[in-house]
Amino acid sequence: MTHGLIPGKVSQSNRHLAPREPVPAKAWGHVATRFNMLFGVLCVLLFFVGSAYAEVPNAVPPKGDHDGKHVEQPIDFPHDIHARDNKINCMYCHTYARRGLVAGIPPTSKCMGCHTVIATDKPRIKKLAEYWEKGESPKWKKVHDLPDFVHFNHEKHLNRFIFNNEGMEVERADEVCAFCHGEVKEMTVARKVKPLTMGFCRQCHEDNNGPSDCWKCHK
Amino acid sequence: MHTKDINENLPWSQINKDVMRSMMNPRKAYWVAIIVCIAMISCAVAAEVYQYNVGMGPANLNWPHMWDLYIATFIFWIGMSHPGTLLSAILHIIHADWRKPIYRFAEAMTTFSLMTAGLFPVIHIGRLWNMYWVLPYYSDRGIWPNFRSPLVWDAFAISTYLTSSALFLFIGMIPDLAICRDNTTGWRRKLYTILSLGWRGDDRQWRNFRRTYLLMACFLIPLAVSVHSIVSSDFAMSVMPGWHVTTFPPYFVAGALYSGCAAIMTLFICLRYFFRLEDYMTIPILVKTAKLTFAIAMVWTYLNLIEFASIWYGHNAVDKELLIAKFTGAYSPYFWMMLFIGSVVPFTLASEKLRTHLPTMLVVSLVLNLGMWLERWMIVTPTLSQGYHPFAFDVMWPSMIQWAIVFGSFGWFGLLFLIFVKVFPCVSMYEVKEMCYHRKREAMGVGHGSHAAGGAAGAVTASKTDLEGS
Amino acid sequence: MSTYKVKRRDFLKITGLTGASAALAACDMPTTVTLEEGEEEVVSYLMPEEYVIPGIGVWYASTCQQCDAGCGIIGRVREGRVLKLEGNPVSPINKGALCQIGQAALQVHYNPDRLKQPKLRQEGKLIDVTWDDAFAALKSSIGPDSGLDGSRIAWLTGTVSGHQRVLMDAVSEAVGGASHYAHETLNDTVVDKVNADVYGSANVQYKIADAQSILSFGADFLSTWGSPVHNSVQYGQFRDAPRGVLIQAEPKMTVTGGSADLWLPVRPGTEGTLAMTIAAELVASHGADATKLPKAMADQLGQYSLDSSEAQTGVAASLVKQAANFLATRAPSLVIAGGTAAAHEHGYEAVTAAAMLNVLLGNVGKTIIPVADFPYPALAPKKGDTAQLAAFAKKAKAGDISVALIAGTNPAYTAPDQLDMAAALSAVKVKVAFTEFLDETSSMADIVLPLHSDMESWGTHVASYQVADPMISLQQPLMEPLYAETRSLGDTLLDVLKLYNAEQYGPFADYYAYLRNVVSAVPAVAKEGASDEAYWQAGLQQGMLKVTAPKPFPAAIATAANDDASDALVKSADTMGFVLPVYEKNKDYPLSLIPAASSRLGDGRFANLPWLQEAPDAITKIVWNSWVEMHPATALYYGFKQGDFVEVASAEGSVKAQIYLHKGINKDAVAVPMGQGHTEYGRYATGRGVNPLKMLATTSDVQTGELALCATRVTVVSTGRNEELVKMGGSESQVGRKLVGTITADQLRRV
Amino acid sequence: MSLENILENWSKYRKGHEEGGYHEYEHMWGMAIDLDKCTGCNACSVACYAENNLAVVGEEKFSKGQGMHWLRIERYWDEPDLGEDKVNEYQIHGASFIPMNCQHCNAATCEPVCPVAATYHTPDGLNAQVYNRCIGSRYCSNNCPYRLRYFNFFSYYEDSWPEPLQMQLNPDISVRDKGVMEKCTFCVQRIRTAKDDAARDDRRGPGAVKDGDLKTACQQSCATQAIFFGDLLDKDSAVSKVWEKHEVALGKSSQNKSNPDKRGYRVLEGLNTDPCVMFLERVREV
Repeated sequence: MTHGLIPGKVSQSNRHLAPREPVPAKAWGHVATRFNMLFGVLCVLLFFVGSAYAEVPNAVPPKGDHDGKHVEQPIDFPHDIHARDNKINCMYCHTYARRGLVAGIPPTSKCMGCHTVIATDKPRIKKLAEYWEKGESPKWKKVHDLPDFVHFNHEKHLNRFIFNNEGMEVERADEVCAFCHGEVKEMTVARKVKPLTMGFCRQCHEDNNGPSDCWKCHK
Repeated sequence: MHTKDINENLPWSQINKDVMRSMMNPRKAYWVAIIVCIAMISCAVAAEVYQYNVGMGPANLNWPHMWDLYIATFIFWIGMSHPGTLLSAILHIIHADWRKPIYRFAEAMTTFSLMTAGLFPVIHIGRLWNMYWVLPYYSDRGIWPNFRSPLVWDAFAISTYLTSSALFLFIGMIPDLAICRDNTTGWRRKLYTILSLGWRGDDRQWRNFRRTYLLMACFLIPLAVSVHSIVSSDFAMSVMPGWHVTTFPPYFVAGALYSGCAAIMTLFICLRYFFRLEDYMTIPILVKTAKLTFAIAMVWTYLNLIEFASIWYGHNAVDKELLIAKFTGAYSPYFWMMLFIGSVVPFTLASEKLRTHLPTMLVVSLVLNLGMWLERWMIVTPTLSQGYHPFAFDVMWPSMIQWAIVFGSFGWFGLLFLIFVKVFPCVSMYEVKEMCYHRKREAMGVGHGSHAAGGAAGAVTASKTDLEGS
Repeated sequence: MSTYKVKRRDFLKITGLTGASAALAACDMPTTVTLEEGEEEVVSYLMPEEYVIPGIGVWYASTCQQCDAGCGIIGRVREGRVLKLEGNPVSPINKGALCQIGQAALQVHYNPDRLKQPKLRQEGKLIDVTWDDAFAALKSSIGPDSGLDGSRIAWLTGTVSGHQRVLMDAVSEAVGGASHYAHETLNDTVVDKVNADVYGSANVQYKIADAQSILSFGADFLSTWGSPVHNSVQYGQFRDAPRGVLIQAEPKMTVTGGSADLWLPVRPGTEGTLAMTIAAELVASHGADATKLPKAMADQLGQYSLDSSEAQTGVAASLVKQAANFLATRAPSLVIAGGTAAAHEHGYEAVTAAAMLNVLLGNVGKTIIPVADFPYPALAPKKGDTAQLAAFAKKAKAGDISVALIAGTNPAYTAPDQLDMAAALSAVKVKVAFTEFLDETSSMADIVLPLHSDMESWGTHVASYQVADPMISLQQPLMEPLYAETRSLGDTLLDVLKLYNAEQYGPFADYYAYLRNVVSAVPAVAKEGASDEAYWQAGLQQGMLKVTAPKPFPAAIATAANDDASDALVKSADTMGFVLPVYEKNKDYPLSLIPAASSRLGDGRFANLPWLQEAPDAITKIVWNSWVEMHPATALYYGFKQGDFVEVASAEGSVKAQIYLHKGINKDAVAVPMGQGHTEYGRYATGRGVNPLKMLATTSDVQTGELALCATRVTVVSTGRNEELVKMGGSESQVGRKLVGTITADQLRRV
Repeated sequence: MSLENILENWSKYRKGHEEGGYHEYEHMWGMAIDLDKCTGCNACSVACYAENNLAVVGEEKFSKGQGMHWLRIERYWDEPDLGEDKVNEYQIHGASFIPMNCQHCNAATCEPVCPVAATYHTPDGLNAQVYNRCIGSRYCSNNCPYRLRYFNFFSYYEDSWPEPLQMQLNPDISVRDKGVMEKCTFCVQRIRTAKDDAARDDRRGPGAVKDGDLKTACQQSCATQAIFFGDLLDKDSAVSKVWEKHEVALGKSSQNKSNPDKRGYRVLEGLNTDPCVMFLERVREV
């Protein structure tokens, strides 16, 4: 049997775990109407517990967690050094994200843009340089994968949550990316920490009044 | 030959003995039958496994023939399930007590044919590993089945009908199970002890038992009728010529009872012969069943004529062309065969000579079943082969894959039934006793009293003493 | 659809590396679905252009190479793969449309049976070798030190134009006078000659859109004749109000016939008679001026009456009357002839007779415009035909050819057995095949050089049918080559030339460089003051280079033909002592065979494209196979039923196929479509159906010597087998349900 | 996400039809095909194969009627409307061609019968088929009077695109697996791309996509311009002009024409399926 179009194969989200971000009050009534009361209760608790850091305006982050495995990459790219320590915006490298369907892996030329001068002595950079000499780009492995019948559009989501979002600064893009990709800036090689199941998506679309037309994502 | 439904002087111990005997020590023939059934099933399984791996293509399904034998046979088995209810529930309520010796296996038939029917939707679905999406369950995807779709109604109707008829069968068996419990040893005793739910046969139990039984019966009748009406709406709800017919619900129900009664006659004769139950499944009862079948056959014929007439005098040219195609087109031989079997053959049931001749009845009942199966096929396929759009006219013949699975379904039914008759009493002992009791009182000129509880109580106590005696 | 106008073409070169892997990763196969992290690779570019965004298609302009109509195409490129071809909106030829064959060019490129490796014949077998070895072999056979007399070398190609032709000629010259034979089964040799004789120019523009009534003799101008897409575009306008009326006279219904208002089932070979009858009718009943005609013909008109023609042509007199009436009353009219009308022993006369109708109706210069030859003769198409193939065969058999360079043609398949190509080719010592596939011909070759597909190579082309001001169509690669061991024809020709003339051709690294350089050769007037670079970029964006011609361009001849074409006409009419054949019955072979040009498979070169194999034939709706078309009455006479397997036998050979019955064919004709019956052409074509060309008699047109395709008589014998045809759809009738609504034109006019 | 909202949506769509359309439609994509211009050349069909990853099934499966052709050109020999009771000896008026693709009915008969709601009506008036939701009961196809739905009887992809043919597959469209129903989508991927482009220059919501922003694959390839495609809600779009000119309106089961030169009609519209594809009658001089 082939797994072609079988959502059943999608690993189910364990969405009863406590979400990281607090749920703002306005979301409460919205959520309670939903069937899943357990989840509702959790939200209320969390709301009272509250939490430390500010949240993305006009957005209810998706809920759910996933324990992704470590993926061997040709080069162990340190997201933490770039995004956390050096405060480089996600979209500086993943520049296609705001222009098209896929975020895309930055072209090797982009890496070399900096790394012809910066940290050229580091082993990983050396490795990168080798690729560059050979005129190849590293064969990166996909970490966040969706079934082929799902057509996710980065551009639209970034517009909704960042560029067309009142009171949201582009500097904080990473918080929006974290909705689906987790706190990548805390990782070296990216790990999949969100379920990215249909339930995960629909939940968020409900909370943020996203489209509910099947043919938006499935074609 | 005796004219009475049953010899009321039959000693109750005899009844127990006979019925018990039918359950014990299977003979060689039984094991052969079992093996045959298993062989049939394995054909189907092989075919299904292949179909599962390759797709629906090998079944010769095509554009526009998206449905074929699977659905036809599905309806056939659903139909088979009806007379059980008819006998046990309807006849029960109208106090037709000749049903008593034969309703038990009829009910069993109901349950098992439903279990067989239930397989076909699964088999015919293109991606059966997703079959469960038809059921309304909460998923985090937040999508639900389409409650407007007759197929979803089917899912509900059939599952309800299956559970309730199984329940009905079981409840009706409790007193007999108690008798079995008291007369067996080893695993059987253990089994019956559990199943008979501590039946002691005291008055309170009897009273509750009666009520429950009656309640179930009343509940089951509308259910049975609605089930096949809903199945018929798979077609009646569509727009296709030959399917979009208002008379379909009654037509389907009639057809269902028809095929079912025929099946009952078949099993009746087999059981009577193999288990030597001549004293219980008597010729007069067979005759009554035959008369019933004949009546239903006429209703069915009538409904057919109505359909033809309403199409012929209606203004829908497309429907008319389809009807003509049915009579003259590629499938016409089978259509004529169905009409002949369905409307002409039953007249053999009208002749006293023939309907008392068991071999003939066996053949006739089998033929009637074939006819009813053809009917279902002739409902499904011709419409698909000639719908609204001429470019999609086509003639298609089912492949071996389909035949194998249809064939195997009979094996599956047979297997379940064979197991049943050896594990459970296929004749209701306590009801037969009741029957004898009443007949005797009638013979003695004692009118019906409040017979139910008293009679039953008597029956049980009597049976108890008998058992002690033996 | 986001269409990015592209400035430069380097990006493919850079990202091409990831192209293949990208393709494999990005292709949406259900089996590639995986949610395990790290199962799939992601596309990552090395150094992409600004406008390249993963997931968004970029459109590049090029030129369709499936036939010589030269339609402009744009191809959608994503992640280094070309995904979809569409018509180029700015192309004056196809105005953004594209036919099914053009669409299927993708499957030529991605075809699983494409040659990946050069082959050399060793001990009678073709062995895979590297390109260098193969080229070395080529060098040793035609190189400077091969010591071969150049005249013993011959090109055998299809229709070639543009700089491929220039380089071929250069090679011929370099090796010392090699001869060049071009072969196309479906050609217009006869029509061109008639046009030259009657209108004074072989190049004629048919202004279909401007006509109010069109009479076409056998020319399936909507799908297989002339420039089909261009004609179809015009046909669309032709049907706009005021609605033109189309009359089609042909023995077997073609796509064009299917759309005709009036379809005349003319008996094969009597098209000329029909034309003359209509001329006579025009003169008799509609006061047309017979003196416009050359005397030789005018005198003959008397012989043609409606009744005599009915007996001859099998077309009911009433229909002929109606046709003449339409032509007379719906001016301007247009008469086209070609295809099956020209494919007879007296095809030339038939086409001339049709042309005379244009003269009689005064269409010349209005709807039919003779234009000058292409201003740059070196680039002009060298049109192929079967006469040249015959010449080649003759010379080869005489042993006068020791090296044959074969490109873009497949004579071993298309040539009638009578020509005995097998013998001819085996008489050639070294056969070099420049090809993308191993077909009947290239599998006989000694050196097989695998070419880039049209999606991978550069090129320039000149359409065989001039639709507007002359232009050079540009063909540019839409993606990186799939295979390392293939080369483009242009590059190979350059390499050969470098062997002979290093200082002239040495400077050009590759064919691209050569073409880029050519631009500067285009006279400044054509560039309208633009710089070379700008001119080139514009060319790339539009897929064509405008080359304004010496003025006045078309006008010159048109007027001439208009005023007094007489001298030209008289010449033509008299030189041939105008005779039209009489249809005589043949006892042993009662039926005429029509090897029908297929709108899907052409002359067979597209039979290896699955899309086209599965695309139903327009008229019969049959797929994947060959069939025999026959009129029900004929079938009744011989006792055949739909689906019968019959043997169609001529004196020269026979084929077996299933019968399809319809009333769209003359009763004295049977039609067998071309295209199937390949013995060697990849998995989709090999061993499928039959090839009617093999059984043709080598009768040829008297005037031009071109093979007469429809001149073969056959008999049909049952084989006793009957099966259901593999066709799309059930009922052939609408059984009274309104699916295709039809109204009469007078209803339309009554407002 | 809840049961209510789904039921409510359905009721809207249903109610919508009687009221002449779901009242919150953003677009109502529709088509008009001029049969007088259609030459039956089949370019549109092949274009559809190329654009929508249609499987080539091969002769044997095709002969069984298991082929996939979302857009099929039908050819009929008779012309009932021409009042030709007399049988002609020859096919003197040519053949009758009609391209049939999914009619995207507003009261689609296929939608209510799908047990899992895999086929439904989108807010832009499309009759959607969600492959990954389909369980293959094939009821929709049985209930489609036009028979325009095609079923994956096999895992066609296994042998339809031998290496490297699969490189041509369009990544915007899923390749369908066995057991799934499929049909013409009006090139929804192009519609979505056009929407995205519209959003880029701040056109959103109803009427965001303007006429001419997109062409379907079939329309694009049609040389005679026989196919019009566009938004029926946009009164200025070419397609709605054609509908208007020929007096065909949505939400009716029969059109009453002011006079016969209004050539518009919809196939089998008497069944009240309310198709979004309109045809212009073929004209013949007789």
